[in-house]
Amino acid sequence: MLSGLLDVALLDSVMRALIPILLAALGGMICERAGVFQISLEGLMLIGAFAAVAGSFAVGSALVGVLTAAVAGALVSLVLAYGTVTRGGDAIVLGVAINLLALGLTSFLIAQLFGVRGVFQDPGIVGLQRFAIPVLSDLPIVGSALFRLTPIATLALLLVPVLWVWLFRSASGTRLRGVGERPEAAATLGVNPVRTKYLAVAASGVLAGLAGAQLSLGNVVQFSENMSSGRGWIAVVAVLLGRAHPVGVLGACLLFGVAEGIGFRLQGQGLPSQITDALPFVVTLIALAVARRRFKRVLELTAA
Amino acid sequence: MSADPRAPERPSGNELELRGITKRYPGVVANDRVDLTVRSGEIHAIVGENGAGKTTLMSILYGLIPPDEGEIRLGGEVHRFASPRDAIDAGLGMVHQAFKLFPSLTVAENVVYGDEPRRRGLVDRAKARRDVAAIAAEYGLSVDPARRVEDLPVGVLQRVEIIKALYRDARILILDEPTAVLTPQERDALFVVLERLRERGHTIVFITHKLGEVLALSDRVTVLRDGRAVAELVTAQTDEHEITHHMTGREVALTQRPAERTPGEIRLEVRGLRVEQGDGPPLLDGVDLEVGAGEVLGIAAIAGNGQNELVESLVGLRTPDAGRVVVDGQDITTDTVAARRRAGVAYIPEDRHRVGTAGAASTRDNLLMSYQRESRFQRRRWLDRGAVDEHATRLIDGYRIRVAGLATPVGTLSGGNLQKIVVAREVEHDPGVLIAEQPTRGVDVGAIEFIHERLVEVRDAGAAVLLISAELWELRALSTRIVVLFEGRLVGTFDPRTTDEQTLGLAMTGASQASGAGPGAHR
Amino acid sequence: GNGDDAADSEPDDPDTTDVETDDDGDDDGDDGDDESAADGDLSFIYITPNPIGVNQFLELGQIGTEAAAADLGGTARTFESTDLNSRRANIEAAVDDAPDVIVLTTFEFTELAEEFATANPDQDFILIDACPENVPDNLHCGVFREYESAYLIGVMAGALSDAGEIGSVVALDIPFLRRFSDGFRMGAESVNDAVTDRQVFIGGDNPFSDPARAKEQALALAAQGVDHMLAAGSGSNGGVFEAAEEEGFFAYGVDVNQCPDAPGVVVDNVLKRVDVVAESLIRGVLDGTAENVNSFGLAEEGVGVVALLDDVDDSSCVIAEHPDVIEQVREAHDAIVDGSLELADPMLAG
Amino acid sequence: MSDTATVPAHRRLRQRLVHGLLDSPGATSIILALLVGVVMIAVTGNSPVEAYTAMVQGAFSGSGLRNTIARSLPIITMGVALAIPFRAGIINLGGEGQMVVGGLAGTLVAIELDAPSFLVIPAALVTGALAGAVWAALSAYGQTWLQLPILITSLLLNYPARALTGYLVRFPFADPTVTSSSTVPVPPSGQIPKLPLFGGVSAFILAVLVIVAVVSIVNRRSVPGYETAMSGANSRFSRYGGVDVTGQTVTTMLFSGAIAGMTGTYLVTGETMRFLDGDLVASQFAWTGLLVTLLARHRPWTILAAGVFFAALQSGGLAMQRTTDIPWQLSQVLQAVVIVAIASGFVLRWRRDGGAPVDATGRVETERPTDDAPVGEL
Ligand SMILES: Nc1ncnc2c1ncn2[C@@H]1O[C@H](COP(=O)(O)OP(=O)(O)OP(=O)(O)O)[C@@H](O)[C@H]1O
Ligand SMILES: Nc1ncnc2c1ncn2[C@@H]1O[C@H](COP(=O)(O)OP(=O)(O)OP(=O)(O)O)[C@@H](O)[C@H]1O
Ligand SMILES: [Mg+2]
Ligand SMILES: [Mg+2]
Repeated sequence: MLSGLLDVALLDSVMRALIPILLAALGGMICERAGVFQISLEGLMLIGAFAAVAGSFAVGSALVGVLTAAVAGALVSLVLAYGTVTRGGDAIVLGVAINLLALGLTSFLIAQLFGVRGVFQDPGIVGLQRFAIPVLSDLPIVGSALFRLTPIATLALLLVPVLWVWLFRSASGTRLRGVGERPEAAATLGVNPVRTKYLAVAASGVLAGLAGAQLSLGNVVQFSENMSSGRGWIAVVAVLLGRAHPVGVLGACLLFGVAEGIGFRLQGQGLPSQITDALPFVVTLIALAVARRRFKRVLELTAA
Repeated sequence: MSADPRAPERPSGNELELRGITKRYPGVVANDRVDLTVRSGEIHAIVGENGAGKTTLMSILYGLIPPDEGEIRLGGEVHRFASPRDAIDAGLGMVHQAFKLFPSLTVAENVVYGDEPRRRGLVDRAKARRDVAAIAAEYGLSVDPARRVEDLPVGVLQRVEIIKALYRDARILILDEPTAVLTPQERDALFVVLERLRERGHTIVFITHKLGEVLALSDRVTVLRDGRAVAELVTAQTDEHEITHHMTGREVALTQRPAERTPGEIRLEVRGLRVEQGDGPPLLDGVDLEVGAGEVLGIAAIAGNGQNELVESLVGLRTPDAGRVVVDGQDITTDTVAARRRAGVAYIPEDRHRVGTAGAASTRDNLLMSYQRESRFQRRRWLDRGAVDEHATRLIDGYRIRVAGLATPVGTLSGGNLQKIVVAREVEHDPGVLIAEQPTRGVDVGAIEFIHERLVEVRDAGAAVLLISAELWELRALSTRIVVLFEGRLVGTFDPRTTDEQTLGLAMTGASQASGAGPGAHR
Repeated sequence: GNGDDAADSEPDDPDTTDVETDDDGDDDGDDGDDESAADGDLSFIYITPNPIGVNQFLELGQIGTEAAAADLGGTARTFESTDLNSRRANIEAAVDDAPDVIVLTTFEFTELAEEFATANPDQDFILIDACPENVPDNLHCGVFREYESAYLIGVMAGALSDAGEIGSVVALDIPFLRRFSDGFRMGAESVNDAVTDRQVFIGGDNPFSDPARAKEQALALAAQGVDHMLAAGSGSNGGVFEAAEEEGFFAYGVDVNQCPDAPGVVVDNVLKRVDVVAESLIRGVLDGTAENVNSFGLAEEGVGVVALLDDVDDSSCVIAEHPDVIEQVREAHDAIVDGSLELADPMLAG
Repeated sequence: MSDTATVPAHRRLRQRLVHGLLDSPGATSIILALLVGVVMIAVTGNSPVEAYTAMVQGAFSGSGLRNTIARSLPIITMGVALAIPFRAGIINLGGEGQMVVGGLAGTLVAIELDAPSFLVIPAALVTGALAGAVWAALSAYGQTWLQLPILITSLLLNYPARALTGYLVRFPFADPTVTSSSTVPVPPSGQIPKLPLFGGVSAFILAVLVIVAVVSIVNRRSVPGYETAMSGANSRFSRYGGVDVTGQTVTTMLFSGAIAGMTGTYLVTGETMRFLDGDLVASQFAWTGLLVTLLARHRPWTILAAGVFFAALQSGGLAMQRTTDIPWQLSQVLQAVVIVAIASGFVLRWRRDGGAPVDATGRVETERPTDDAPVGEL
């Protein structure tokens, strides 16, 4: 039984499940730290996935695809920034609206731009190459999973320590946290909360866009309608579960990735798919209950 | 910036001038052509009733809100502050009435926020700590730069605010009601610091409601009333009566009013109350209290010595780990808030913004809270709007609450008016036990007088009143007895008529266990 | 549905001819046009239960309806439903329009088809892929025996698998899709009784359009040794094919010929000729020859495999390189068609 | 300040509808959305005028009006369901899970209970409500017992809800004769009848109107209504005033789940007649309901108006696709634009009014208190 679960590909599979969620969740984390509840990761990821394929197909370069995804994610995220920061609108309403917008817009555009419906798959779409780090990638078990990755995946993993240091040790990171905690206090010290929040939201748009690019140019090389398939929501949960700390977020995403990877394999062992489908969510709920840390911040956030 | 903030030789004369400052809000003129002149190197007090426009004026000065009209001059030059950044650059520093600190950051991080020393692209935290420690040492502001702000008492927070301003080379320091939340010891320490700042050539503008402080500390005073500057006085040539008269247009007398009668039967009884905290020592440890009808029991304590836990245990916002609370012979230790209120407990909480009111809700709704389940506000189990409105109108009139209408959200009211809403609502319950926590914090003299009168009325109607206040004069003025809480234990009982503030203050620090009747004595 | 109904549709000459011509790969049905051009201005409305999106099956229905319109000289329109509410709205709108035939697809329309057909006796309806228990006279169902075709590709997998390990990546665990995955297993077992079969389901928020998740499932199966894999997940199939390309196993597609999507790794496909069936049913309804219940299997050429098409060599399918296996497949096909091999509907087996 | 309490009821209602629909956010956002739509329609090579005409006609004329109404019913009930805890400051993202669990439970009663319609239908709706409430209770007690935020648990519980119902209709309660995971059809005795209104609207519309009216009156006139508003404005204040905030959390969630569960039951017994795995989820009614309630700031009659509006956009979008060939996704985009515009526009209106709008009993819209932090606190 166990042998069926823990094959060599499991780690690879966990990594692939992990990367898009992690990237989006890190973006969500930056927003959360800046005091903007980011619930539109799902939509931004979808936009990113679409833009990546469109850019890559149009120019024939994966890099262009990735850049297009980042820019598109940032642009669409500005809707949230404008609505919440400038207009004082409700972040949840705007986030849900962006998700809807992304779904409608990508489905609309795939037909208008490529004349296909549902799936756009074409040899002209250049996918991301996985590049191997010499020596390290030859390590047994972890070699391929950790050191033979797409550039985006490598970036995602590097971002965890980088954001950790940035958030807690750099001036701009500390300012960002201050703005999230007490924007009026930041304002009295000459740090512009509006500008900071815009940057944070745009950063989440970039990261969620990259998450989408990883999905559509890395995990697979094609776009299919609604292909983010709830991963953005998982990222939202990961931000809350990981308490907006880079390491916590990584942990939450890993929990999810592992539960999903094992879930896939449990199906192979004959467990009904309905049960394995729910597994990552049930595991998360259990983790929440077991950890039972203070979720005061979150409770405050949800209290109107 | 056009003006160099650090001109080597400052001309003695007018450091700061505000001319014709006007700020209108819907329905009120918060500042009405206000002129203010502050001389270089002086301590300038600004006084006025709640809502007179003091905070508004200072916020304009600090670039937080734009004035509708008027101009700001520093050393003769006209400045236009689009943001606090401009004001900071021009040499201003402000300690806000509500502190502007980041709870999760350390003292050092709070101080350098926005102007961080850097090393290899990151914040140079060691240098930040050194800088903070240096300023602290220079001005006698003792703080630990590495502590997280959320763990610090208010007195220290205020020092952090002052260090923040000094770190930015503030030449003019504005303090908005800096003493409202301080214990007498903390206040005295603050005054030492302010004197020292003046000695070193800083100019200080400070707002207060406590005229004693004005007389003790300031060089000159500006009085605001209804948004207008009505007087500019030289402290040495004036007195409390004159200032009060300018503020209110009438005479106000804050007199002692301890009960004449001996207390009646016991209405509130507390036995062996104990509240644990995680690993640390208990927050409350075997507290026994008895308060009789017609008695005001004062509780003196430095913030964080268990008075919050005591009050929360009494009113039902916390379940004690051991002990009993009895009201009129009825054990209410585990009762809900609602049940305690039915048993006759009323409560004026210290935090009127976060606990005592809902800012976004209407005046009507705020005044209804805790009455809503009473039958007189219901008709066939629905809320009786007529009765609700009648109740609100009666309280607004009876307590002279200045509010535009029943539907006005209370979040826009001034501190004094907001406090009146809380007091009105609680006193109107005709309580058997009234717990009044810092009932006059941050309110003007007129309102203080008014609130004191209400408390005395409640007492004389036969209620047991528990008064928690950082103002020792207030405790002495109203209490029948005063008990001192230190580190969760009662360490002494005092007779206010025979005890001076010095003795009380000492007992609060845990120093004097011997004075008074000693621990555990209640009558 | 069963074989009897299928036999009934056989005399329907024009249709079967058409099916054959298409199968033969003749480019245009221009000649057919003139033969059957009837009333001139015909109109058809095709209604899907869900957004067509990634669903090639639903798209084929549209193609078939449009082809019928083109052939018979009329117009075809498609009403795409988005959710449960819009299905009724679309049928109502269609009935208001009173076209010559309303074509509905899939199980979601079972109850609605019965309700509206009964309420509108003068309106002709076609329901593809499902059938209510009581079929009104003006409702004509077309159901498929996909498992017959799945059985044939199973034969290929059984014959070609070196590891003796086959599997299916299926969008969802629903009885309908068991016709594919279980048919595939039955076929493989018929040539190699030691073969092991694993079936996994894509699931998640978006099972028919989540290629990344499908790819994960496929890689997980591959890691367990599966070297021949059926991809029954519509828009998700691309993920399985990518996995096959990366890991070097073989895959099988569904609905249409998906070999060109991933040349060299897709062996063959469960061809489900919804377009052909839709078109032939429309013709049958118009000339009054259609039965109420019609079942399409290998015999009726409603389902098939690329291996047995004449142009298999141009199909990009791997099976073209294995004429011996094609022979095996042909034998199985013939046995099924002539009734000597009886396959049970896996869906009914649970 | 005008005292709204003296205004007659019908005028208050009209004011509220006017506020909800015609005030600046509504008007400006619709115009904005229409402009975005013009661009998109032009991209498809169609005429915007024709497309919009088709949309309006499709939404309101002939059978379109009935479709719009039918579509609005679940949006409105889901909106009201989520509005109940939202008023107390609790965001329930688990409407979907509560709807499917309730929907299946209710459907099973409608199928299995062998009794006359007048018994079966109420029994099914009540069972659906109970099951939805039980599902919501998981989140509610998760918060009150374990301090797990309802926002997270309710969202996460949607997935086990799908899995559970999916499993049940795939195996124990499956109709073995059909190709999908589905129950057998609901027999006529369990089907909610249609009324001869607008050409056949489900009788469930009566339940919807009753729910909206009752919730509205309870909100404005009852003690619990007052108490939830206060908790929404400041839950510490509420607790201090003697409100049982914990009990309120559970109660509002139970009602929320109950209405969601009832909606699920209606969607099967009044619309599809079978519980088909994934069908209720795909409808997205829970999410549309959430948007509507957030936009309407949890006011029931405004939810009703907004629900009809969104239903019209959706059914109009489908109609437009039928007559032109513009993809229905256009209406998805239009909805999103309307929402963004309204959500961003709120502050504009509030600033102009100089404060949050207050309704008849002085209830204030849930709005975060100003940053006027208390004296001496951080
Ligand atoms: N929330 C954020 N998300 C992403 N990047 C940010 C964020 N905030 C700041 N940055 C980046 O960090 C950089 C440094 O920010 P910071 O505000 O410290 O700029 P600065 O001009 O160097 O400050 P100073 O003038 O005080 O030295 C910015 O240029 C910006 O690109
Ligand atoms: N943002 C605002 N919107 C509307 N009215 C305001 C606003 N800020 C202040 N006011 C009003 O302006 C007047 C002056 O307020 P301000 O806070 O300056 O008084 P203050 O003298 O500082 O009072 P206190 O002694 O209570 O601190 C008050 O009537 C207050 O209600
Ligand atoms: Mg003030
Ligand atoms: Mg004040």
